[in-house]
Amino acid sequence: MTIGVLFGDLLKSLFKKPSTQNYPYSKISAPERLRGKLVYDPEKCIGCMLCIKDCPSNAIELITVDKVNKRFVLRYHPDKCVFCAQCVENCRFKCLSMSNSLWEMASTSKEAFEVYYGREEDIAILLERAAQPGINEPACEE
Amino acid sequence: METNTLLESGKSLIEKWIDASNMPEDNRLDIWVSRKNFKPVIQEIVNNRWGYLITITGLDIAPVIDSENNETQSGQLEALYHFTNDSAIITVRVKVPYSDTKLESICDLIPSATIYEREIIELLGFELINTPNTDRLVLPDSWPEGIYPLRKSFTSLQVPEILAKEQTND
Amino acid sequence: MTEKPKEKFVVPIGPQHPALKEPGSFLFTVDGETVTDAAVRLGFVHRGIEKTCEKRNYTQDLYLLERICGICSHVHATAFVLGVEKLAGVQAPPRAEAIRVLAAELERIHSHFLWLGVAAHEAGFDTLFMYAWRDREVVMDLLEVLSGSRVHYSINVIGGVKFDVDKELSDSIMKQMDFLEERSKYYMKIVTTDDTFIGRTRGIGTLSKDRAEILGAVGPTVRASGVKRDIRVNSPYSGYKDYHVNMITDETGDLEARFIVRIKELYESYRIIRLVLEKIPSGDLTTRVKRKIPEGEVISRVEAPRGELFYYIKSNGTEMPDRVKVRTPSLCNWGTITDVAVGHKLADMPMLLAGIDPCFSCNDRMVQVHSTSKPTQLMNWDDLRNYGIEYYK
Amino acid sequence: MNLPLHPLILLLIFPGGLFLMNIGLLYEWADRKLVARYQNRVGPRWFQPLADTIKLLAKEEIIPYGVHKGLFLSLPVIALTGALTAALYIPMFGFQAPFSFEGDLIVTIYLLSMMTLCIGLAGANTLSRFTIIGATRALTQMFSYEAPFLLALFGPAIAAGTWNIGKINLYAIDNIWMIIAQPIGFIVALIGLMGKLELPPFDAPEAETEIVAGALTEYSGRGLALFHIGKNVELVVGLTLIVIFYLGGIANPLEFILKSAALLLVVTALQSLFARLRIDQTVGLWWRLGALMALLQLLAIIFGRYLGDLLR
Repeated sequence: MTIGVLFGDLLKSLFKKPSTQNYPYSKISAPERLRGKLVYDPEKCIGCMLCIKDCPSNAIELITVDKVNKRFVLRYHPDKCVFCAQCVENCRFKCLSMSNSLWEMASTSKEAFEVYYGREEDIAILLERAAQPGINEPACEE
Repeated sequence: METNTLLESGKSLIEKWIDASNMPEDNRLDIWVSRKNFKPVIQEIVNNRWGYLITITGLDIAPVIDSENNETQSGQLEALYHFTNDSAIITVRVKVPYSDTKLESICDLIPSATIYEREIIELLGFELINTPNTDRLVLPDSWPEGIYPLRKSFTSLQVPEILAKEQTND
Repeated sequence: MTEKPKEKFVVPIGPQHPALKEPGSFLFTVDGETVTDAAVRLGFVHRGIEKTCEKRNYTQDLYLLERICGICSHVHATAFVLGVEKLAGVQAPPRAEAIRVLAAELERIHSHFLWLGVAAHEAGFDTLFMYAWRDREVVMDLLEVLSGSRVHYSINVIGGVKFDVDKELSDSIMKQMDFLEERSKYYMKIVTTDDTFIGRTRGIGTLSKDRAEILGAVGPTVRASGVKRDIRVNSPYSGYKDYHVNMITDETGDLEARFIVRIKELYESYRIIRLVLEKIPSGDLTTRVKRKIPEGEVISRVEAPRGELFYYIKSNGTEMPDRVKVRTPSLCNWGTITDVAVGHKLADMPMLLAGIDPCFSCNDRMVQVHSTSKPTQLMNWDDLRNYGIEYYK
Repeated sequence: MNLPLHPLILLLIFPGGLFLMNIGLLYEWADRKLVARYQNRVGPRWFQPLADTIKLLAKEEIIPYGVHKGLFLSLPVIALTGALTAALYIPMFGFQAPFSFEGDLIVTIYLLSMMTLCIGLAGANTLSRFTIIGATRALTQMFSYEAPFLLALFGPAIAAGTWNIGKINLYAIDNIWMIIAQPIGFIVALIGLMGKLELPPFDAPEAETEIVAGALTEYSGRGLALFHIGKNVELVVGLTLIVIFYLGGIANPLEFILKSAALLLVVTALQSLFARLRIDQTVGLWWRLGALMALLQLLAIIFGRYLGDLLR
């Protein structure tokens, strides 16, 4: 009868440091390729929309501010994103990448899940527009 | 054994019932049979222990409607019984029209086929005669009768249907 | 004396039960401790994936299908990609094929370690469970370094792979394989010699070779019964044409045999990974594939950690498939449970369920009806908190 | 050592009652921590059992449909009382037992069984299938380990020639450790204690992968907390009993701590070393092996004593 085959390991474990990662208190560095939050570089973008076409979860929208001068704002929804990196693969101008440091994205507010990427003045224009709803809407007939 | 000899041996078993056949890939043989010959074909394959049933795929061939809203071809369902032996795959294909989707169950020959049969009954609306169990397998219990989600015509459930169903449940 | 017909005593395991971390319902009719009847009800996590596929393009489907299962995500993607490539008439570059094999084998190691842990937990052997999962972290970390994610590797794209293996990574994989091989040998010793564990596995749930063949079971479940069914050997696909795989079988067909087969498959995986890393050809990672896939039908089969995974893809010449049919290995192994359950003790049932390595998210792929009778409410944290306070006032 | 305290204080605060419960929580922590370390995990912090208990006590107690309400509420109390009362006859922490009389060993063992009986009744009381199976298993297990456990404790008692735990303690302090004289008895008693407390590998009555939490599935809030405290107290009492009987008795509190901690180390190692036994395997093990061994041991002791008397 053989019982307790595990005994050797058991004793070893007793004197070994636990292998549990003490996560929120001590962080280990993420590998280089880790697919975290999407990062967008507006300088390089030409607005080909290839990234949007293949996004499996409709997590990115490209809003054109000025097509001629190539000014775009990328609205990114991290809550919808599945982190597949297909958009990064599709982008021929390397203006999209996935961060390996921004990956702790839990939040108690909804605002954190709508990210605007682009030149600051473009975003300002966009948000201003959004802040004044119904300017052109005709009033309800009595 | 070579894939080709396997396919040949499989084909020779059911030679007399074949309506049409096709070899889309080196290791695949598609065989169309009529509805009345379908059961004997399966019987022959099972009796000779030619491989095992991988699964049953159900296809919906939507009705073709021309510009004047006339049906030039009525809607059909197709059931594909995939059998495999080593690397060879024989697919037995049967077509049935929307109006009469009856097909004989093969659960008496292959007991494990019941899961696949229930799936095509629920999702495509096949009617399998003598299938041992027709309880809901994948769809929710409150799913309305007569709506088959894998048919091309299905896009989403209409609100009244759900409401009606939920009221009867209450 | 006439005996009254006994009332049935049915023990439900699932849909919510600590033995199964995923929803599936099993009804075991018991007489004392002995099971007299078993029934299965699936479909609790049916998500409508097959239907959804018809409304998305091939690239989007790839990621959708990868999410059928969190454990064997790579094989799902591989099966789909191989099918689409066959339809499009392209062949991924050899280096890409080798990387697919590498990822598939790493995933198999991860899956088998996971299973070893779960099965040990079902047997009440929590120490083995913890050790197995600790060692599984090693291979998950390797996959994270390779692909950037621990679960959904997203290595495949249509026409190739995204990520390359460099020298440094190759060395670290080699090193970790040695470590894991040593650990696997140790676990092999435990499951084959520890008497308390053998008491729970030997002679339990024996599936005869004949019965296994008829039921159409697949994967390690059926290989433990001595049936030679392994797609990697029977019908080599992708890189497996270049890297030969040895078929692992066992004769007894009980739970112990399934442990042995799976651990021996781990040895085989280590060997294949070493071989791939030694002989990996150089070259491109992707070939170009047109967005519109030519009309046709294709069957693509790959060997998932749990057995044969079957994809049927029908294309209608557009950017979106006409029909995608998925048959996952767990589905055809259910039959074996209801077949062998009768006559065993209730205590053996979780082990028996774990024995086929069931994966519910694989089984139920396809609908959730949104209830419209009650308005959907969106609550933020404060609302929820206030709601809770109001409720318990 | 005798404590110059009022009997009521002895009963309610120290060494019985409150103090015992806290020591029980400490033991539970040590047990969980050690198992975690054996499994290469971190394990809970020292206040975790206390926090769990406070949480459970503060929570709403749900009384399921179809139970006998009085029984449902009183069973946890009876179980805890049984365990606490058992401690009164034992020289806990090296102090003299608050109460003692000739034959209190029998009473103690009886009181220790109250817990299992209560769990069995609690399981049978509710309508849930898991609790009923859990209750059946708990009672089946009780019938299998109780006899060997009893026989294993009788060994030292016969050697000491008394049924009084206090006197056995004194005898054990003076004489050679009985683990050397009666090794089989020690093993049977230790494993019997694990069976009694439903610790792995004898946790079939509450095997979570089969029957959720066994007989206690329907308990929540206060009832569950009381059962938990009861079990912890029983762990302390049981370990003390084995230390007294087999590890050379307890002369002072330090000895108590050292010896029971060492015993706990062994118990936790046994817990993490084995796969859970099926209930039929448990019963088979106890009756085929445990009872037989204990009986042989007992016969040997009786024969030895008789021989000793004869030679004298």
